Amino acid sequence: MLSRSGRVLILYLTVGDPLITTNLIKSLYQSGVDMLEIGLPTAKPKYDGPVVKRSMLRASAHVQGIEEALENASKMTGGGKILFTYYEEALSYGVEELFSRAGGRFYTVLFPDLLIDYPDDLGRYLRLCDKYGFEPAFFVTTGFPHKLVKHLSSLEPAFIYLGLMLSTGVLLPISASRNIRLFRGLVGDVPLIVGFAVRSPEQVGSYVHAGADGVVVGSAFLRVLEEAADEDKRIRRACEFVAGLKKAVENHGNAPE
Amino acid sequence: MLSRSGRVLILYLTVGDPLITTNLIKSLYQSGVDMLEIGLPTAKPKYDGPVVKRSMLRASAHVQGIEEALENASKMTGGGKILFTYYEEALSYGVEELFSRAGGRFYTVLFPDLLIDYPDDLGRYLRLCDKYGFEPAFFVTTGFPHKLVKHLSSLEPAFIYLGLMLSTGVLLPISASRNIRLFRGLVGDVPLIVGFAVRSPEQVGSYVHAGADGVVVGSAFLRVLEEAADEDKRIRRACEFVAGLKKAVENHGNAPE
Amino acid sequence: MATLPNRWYNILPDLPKPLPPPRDPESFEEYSRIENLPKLFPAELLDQEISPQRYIEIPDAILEAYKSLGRPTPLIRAKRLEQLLNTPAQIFYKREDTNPTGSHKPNTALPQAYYAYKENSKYLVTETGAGQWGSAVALAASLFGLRCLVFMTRSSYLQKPYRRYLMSIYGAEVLPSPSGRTKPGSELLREDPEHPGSLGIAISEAVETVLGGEGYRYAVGSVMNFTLIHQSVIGLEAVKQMEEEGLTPDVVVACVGGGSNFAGIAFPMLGAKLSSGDFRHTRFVAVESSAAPRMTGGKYCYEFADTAGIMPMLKMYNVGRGYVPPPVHAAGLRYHGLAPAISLLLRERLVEPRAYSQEEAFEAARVFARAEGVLPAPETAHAVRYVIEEAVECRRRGRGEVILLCLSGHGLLDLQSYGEVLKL
Amino acid sequence: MATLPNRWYNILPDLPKPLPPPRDPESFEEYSRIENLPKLFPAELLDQEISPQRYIEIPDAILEAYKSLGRPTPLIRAKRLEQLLNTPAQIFYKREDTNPTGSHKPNTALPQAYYAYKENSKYLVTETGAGQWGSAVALAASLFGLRCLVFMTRSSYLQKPYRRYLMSIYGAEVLPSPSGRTKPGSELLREDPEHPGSLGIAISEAVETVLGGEGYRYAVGSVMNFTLIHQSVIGLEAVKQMEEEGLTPDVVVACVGGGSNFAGIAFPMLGAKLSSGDFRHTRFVAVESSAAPRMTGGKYCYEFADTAGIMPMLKMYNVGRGYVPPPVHAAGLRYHGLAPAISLLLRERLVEPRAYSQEEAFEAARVFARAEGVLPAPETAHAVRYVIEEAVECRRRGRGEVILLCLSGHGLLDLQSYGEVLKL
Ligand SMILES: Cc1ncc(COP(=O)(O)O)c(C=O)c1O
Ligand SMILES: Cc1ncc(COP(=O)(O)O)c(C=O)c1O
Repeated sequence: MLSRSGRVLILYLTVGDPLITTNLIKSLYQSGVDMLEIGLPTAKPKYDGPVVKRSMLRASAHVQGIEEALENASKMTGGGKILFTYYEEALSYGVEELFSRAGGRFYTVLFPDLLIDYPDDLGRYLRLCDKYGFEPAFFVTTGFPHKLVKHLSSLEPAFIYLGLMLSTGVLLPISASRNIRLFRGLVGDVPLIVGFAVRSPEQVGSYVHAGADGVVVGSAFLRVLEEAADEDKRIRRACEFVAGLKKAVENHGNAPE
Repeated sequence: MLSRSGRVLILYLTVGDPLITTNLIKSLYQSGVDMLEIGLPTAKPKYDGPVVKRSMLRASAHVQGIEEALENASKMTGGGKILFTYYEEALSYGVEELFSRAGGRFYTVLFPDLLIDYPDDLGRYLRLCDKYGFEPAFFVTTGFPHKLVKHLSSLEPAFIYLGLMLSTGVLLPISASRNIRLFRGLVGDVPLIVGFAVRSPEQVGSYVHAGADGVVVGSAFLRVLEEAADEDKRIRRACEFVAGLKKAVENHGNAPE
Repeated sequence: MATLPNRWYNILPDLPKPLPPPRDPESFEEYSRIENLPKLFPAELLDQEISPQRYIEIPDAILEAYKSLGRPTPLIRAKRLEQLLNTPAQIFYKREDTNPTGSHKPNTALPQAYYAYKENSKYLVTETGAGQWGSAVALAASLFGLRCLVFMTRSSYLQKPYRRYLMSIYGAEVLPSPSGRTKPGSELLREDPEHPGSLGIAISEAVETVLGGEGYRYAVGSVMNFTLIHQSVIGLEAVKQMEEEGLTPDVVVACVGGGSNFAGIAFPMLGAKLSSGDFRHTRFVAVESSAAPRMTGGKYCYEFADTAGIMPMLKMYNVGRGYVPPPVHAAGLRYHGLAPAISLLLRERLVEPRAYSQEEAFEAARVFARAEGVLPAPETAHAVRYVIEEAVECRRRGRGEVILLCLSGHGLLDLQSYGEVLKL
Repeated sequence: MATLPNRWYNILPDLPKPLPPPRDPESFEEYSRIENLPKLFPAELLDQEISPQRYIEIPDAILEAYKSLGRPTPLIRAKRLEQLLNTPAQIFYKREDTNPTGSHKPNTALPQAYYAYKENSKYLVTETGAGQWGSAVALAASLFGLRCLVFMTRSSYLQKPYRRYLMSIYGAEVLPSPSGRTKPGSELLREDPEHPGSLGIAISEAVETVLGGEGYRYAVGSVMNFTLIHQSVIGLEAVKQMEEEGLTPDVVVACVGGGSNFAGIAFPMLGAKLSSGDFRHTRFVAVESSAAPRMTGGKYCYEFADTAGIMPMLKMYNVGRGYVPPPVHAAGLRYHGLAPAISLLLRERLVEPRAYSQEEAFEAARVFARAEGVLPAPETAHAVRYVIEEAVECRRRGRGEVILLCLSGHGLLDLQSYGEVLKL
């Protein structure tokens, strides 16, 4: 579904966030979103910035527990879906339980803290992916050991997701493009998805230019939703926003550096 | 009278010192002393150690003024004579006056402080030597500028007298032989006389071996005189002492270093 | 001959496991410490903080500053110490005390000042306890034409005036903290005009000042990854210098406060050990003060980087940011945590921990000073203690180890402390 | 690259006139100070004192000690100072502060300790005022396994304890002078148990101790020719280092107490100027404290080398050994005379004199510290003052001189003084 040739645009959202409606989802896919990264609300948002935290707070008020959240998520149709949650959350729920409930409903399950806080559970993750029909995918940060990144790439995952910043939505003044170029070199042919604080077509353009096969946009998208007065405007603004990003994803060749 | 080939033994004494008698002088010359360096008593013994100072004190009590001292000195016969006095003393007496009175009575006049405290009077000294028939001779210390030593050597003096130590009679634990070798190299063919705290045949041997053309022995000789109970013993001991030194002067070839 | 490296080394790409990143508390607090980072630090530093680059080019201006302050620093064989201990071990020490403020701190203070200057910042702000870090910042600020503001705990301000004078001479404005300059400071001062202050309060005042005005940048002395990167000049030079000696260290030793001088000397070798065949048998020993036993008595978990809780949390060995260590003289070792990369390597048993008391350390410093001439800083003295014990162990076992010590600073401005502890 | 010279330079053979030798007073006193010399000093030092050798080999053990304490020392271009002064002059400084005691003094303390050790002496004895010299001797003694006894003026002993602590750490026994250890000391103490002491008394006590026992040697910090010889390592290194820069200094500047650091940096070049065509246009500027104006207000005549009158007389510019300078902080410049060789060169106008007040010097030190990072010792600050004035003069005249400064020491242990004078 993901490959080195086809650049993709992925949107992050929290399942249960009342700003996310079925109509919105449909419109998003239609405006060019290739995949949704669907986050489960959590009590411990390790790497989440203020905007995603707000979304999670909103969502928590509307969904009770993982079952309901997964149920809701499976109703989001129209394109690919990635399940996004902290491995710590999965542990407390039951990892295999989560896999079995999510099985068949998502392209993959991405645990941003898996390799950071539970590096020894990599094997278990791979086995469960196999068993429940997920393509494995890995979240890495710019600080990841190169050897490990290469090893992960050799496992032929669906993609490697590079978190460009320290937390979602918080743009730091760092050389993201240089980092993408460097990781591009490390992952070989594995699709490289980048995210955290991606907000503008300019960013998207240079990230794709630097070697990203896809970008994930979360906080900036959620903020568009927050700032719109009603659902109509939300859908319109969101689609405009998505269209701009999509164009940047595709026009990677002449993106400014 | 002095030359590079004939090694000489010179004794220092103070004119007027009651320990010095005509008999003694005669015996000294007979025992091998080549020359006497005859010091005038002074009130300011710049470079003199305790033994020479004592000798001067004894002498001061017996001779009044430079005239009498020179008179006495001229009575010391039997060999070569060097007049030794501070230039400062000469200045207060009258330098030309001194030269004119000493003229014809000494081989040369040696001022140890001339080049140190009155370096600008070198020309005057040379002129007066010329005028009153003295061979010029220079006192230098180990700390003298090499250029100056070479310049002095180029003036073809009777000899250059190297003061090995800081004051007469006080032996310092320094490499006198190495210093002599070095000065030997500087003075070229000018006879090199060394003195200050020379006391033993061993010293004399190594100094001559190192390149000295002659040695001056003062304090050690005076001490021999001081220590003898009466004139007979003084003469005997002094002659023995001199004989030992003389042998060392001549046997320079096999002197220990 | 030893030459100054033209790039720093960053160990992140070579770590055996991913480094847990700095983060906000796992809560729904509105206040984000991560969001504050770009307001506190120059962009280049944040870039370095999480950089995937193994080597980072050192800008020419910093190279020049390094050079003018005495880099490369000498690597000295401690022959007389070896003789004194009658040990078959060969002991080397890398002298980070030769620069004007007498410790390794300028290695990172200089780039921090430089990047602030490049961003047209006007002020460099920091806090300091005994003044070792403050004087390095004051120096660096002065060299790059920045104004400097140092919040110094009031107790040190009054009792240890010498480094304060030095900072003033460098042109820094040194304020006793709590000061009337900031809101938190003013409040505390109102309650108690003689408030002795604390490092936590001083940090709050510094950070508040930076966040509250234009053109301010905050300087941090250790713990952050970029400080470890800057300190790598120590180890990069040492690697070459040991090569020139034709030797590979069997043990590399440094004291750890936040961990920057340890990382500085150890990481270039540890990184090589992790990524190539070099330094395969080299051990790396980090020495802490038993007054702040993070490694030997702490937990490995996320904790705030600073006692004030204004900076992000870091996953590190720590004794809790509220821990108040006994008032030992090695102020630089009284930190509650240990830089994340070192903590990870400690967890992975690639770094060995040791802890010594002040008395053990100061006695060792005396022995070292007598043998080698250099009086180590109280902090450094802890590492010296290990070196001596190891060398004595070598004698006992007849083992000819090569020991490499990071002499992180001298103790010339700590003679008061030495006088007290050694009862001189 | 800079390398350590393997021989010292002795200027005597190159002087333009013979150097008046040390001597006893021109009187019939029985007591001979010349006779005492071999009881006070190791043979090798007396040999060097009046040596006709232009170069004197540095023994390996001393070379090693030099190396281990940081020789060759860095030569630094003071670029930021140049910028600050906006001067076309190029300013270089030779850092003699990088060794563990922070001044040039170990350059001679080490050989003095070494030769004493070679003679199987057991004790090295000296006196000290503020402690700069005492700590160099304590260090050197410690390195060569000698016991060390330092008589420290009681006022400094009490008011400036830090260098005393340092000496103690090095293992030296530091006695407040007047002490009960010697006859002259005991007598003074009986009269006044709080006697503040003086350098003269301390010297008497030190010399008395050396003359009164077996295995004692006296260490002297400056003035004697052998101290100038040992310090020549500074200039010999600097000559090579300037060569590497492709430059010849137009002005060489150093402060003068006894004159050893000035001679150290200047003589190798001055000697070359006198004996060859090199350094033909180089000027040599010696800077004194106006509190002890030997050069600018003294006489050129024989005077005792020491205030106690125990050592021989030297022909030198001096203000009389009884002169009590005002209590300025630059203790090292409060000497009543100036080394004979420098005095002679001053007389011959080959050395230019300058004098500055304490305030002028300290202000200059502040400027220097801000620009270059290194806080000069109060003594050094006097030379720094001249450098700054000269550089400003260069700007005024649009003249691009090359200025070379001997940074004889740092001021880290003089911060109390800086605090007072600069009102920090
Ligand atoms: C001399 C010295 N060594 C070591 C340290 C400890 O810091 P770090 O562990 O960052 O090197 C300090 C901190 O102040 C210090 O001043
Ligand atoms: C730092 C420093 N500079 C200079 C001097 C002056 O001594 P000298 O003229 O012998 O170099 C001293 C003497 O104590 C000193 O400590």
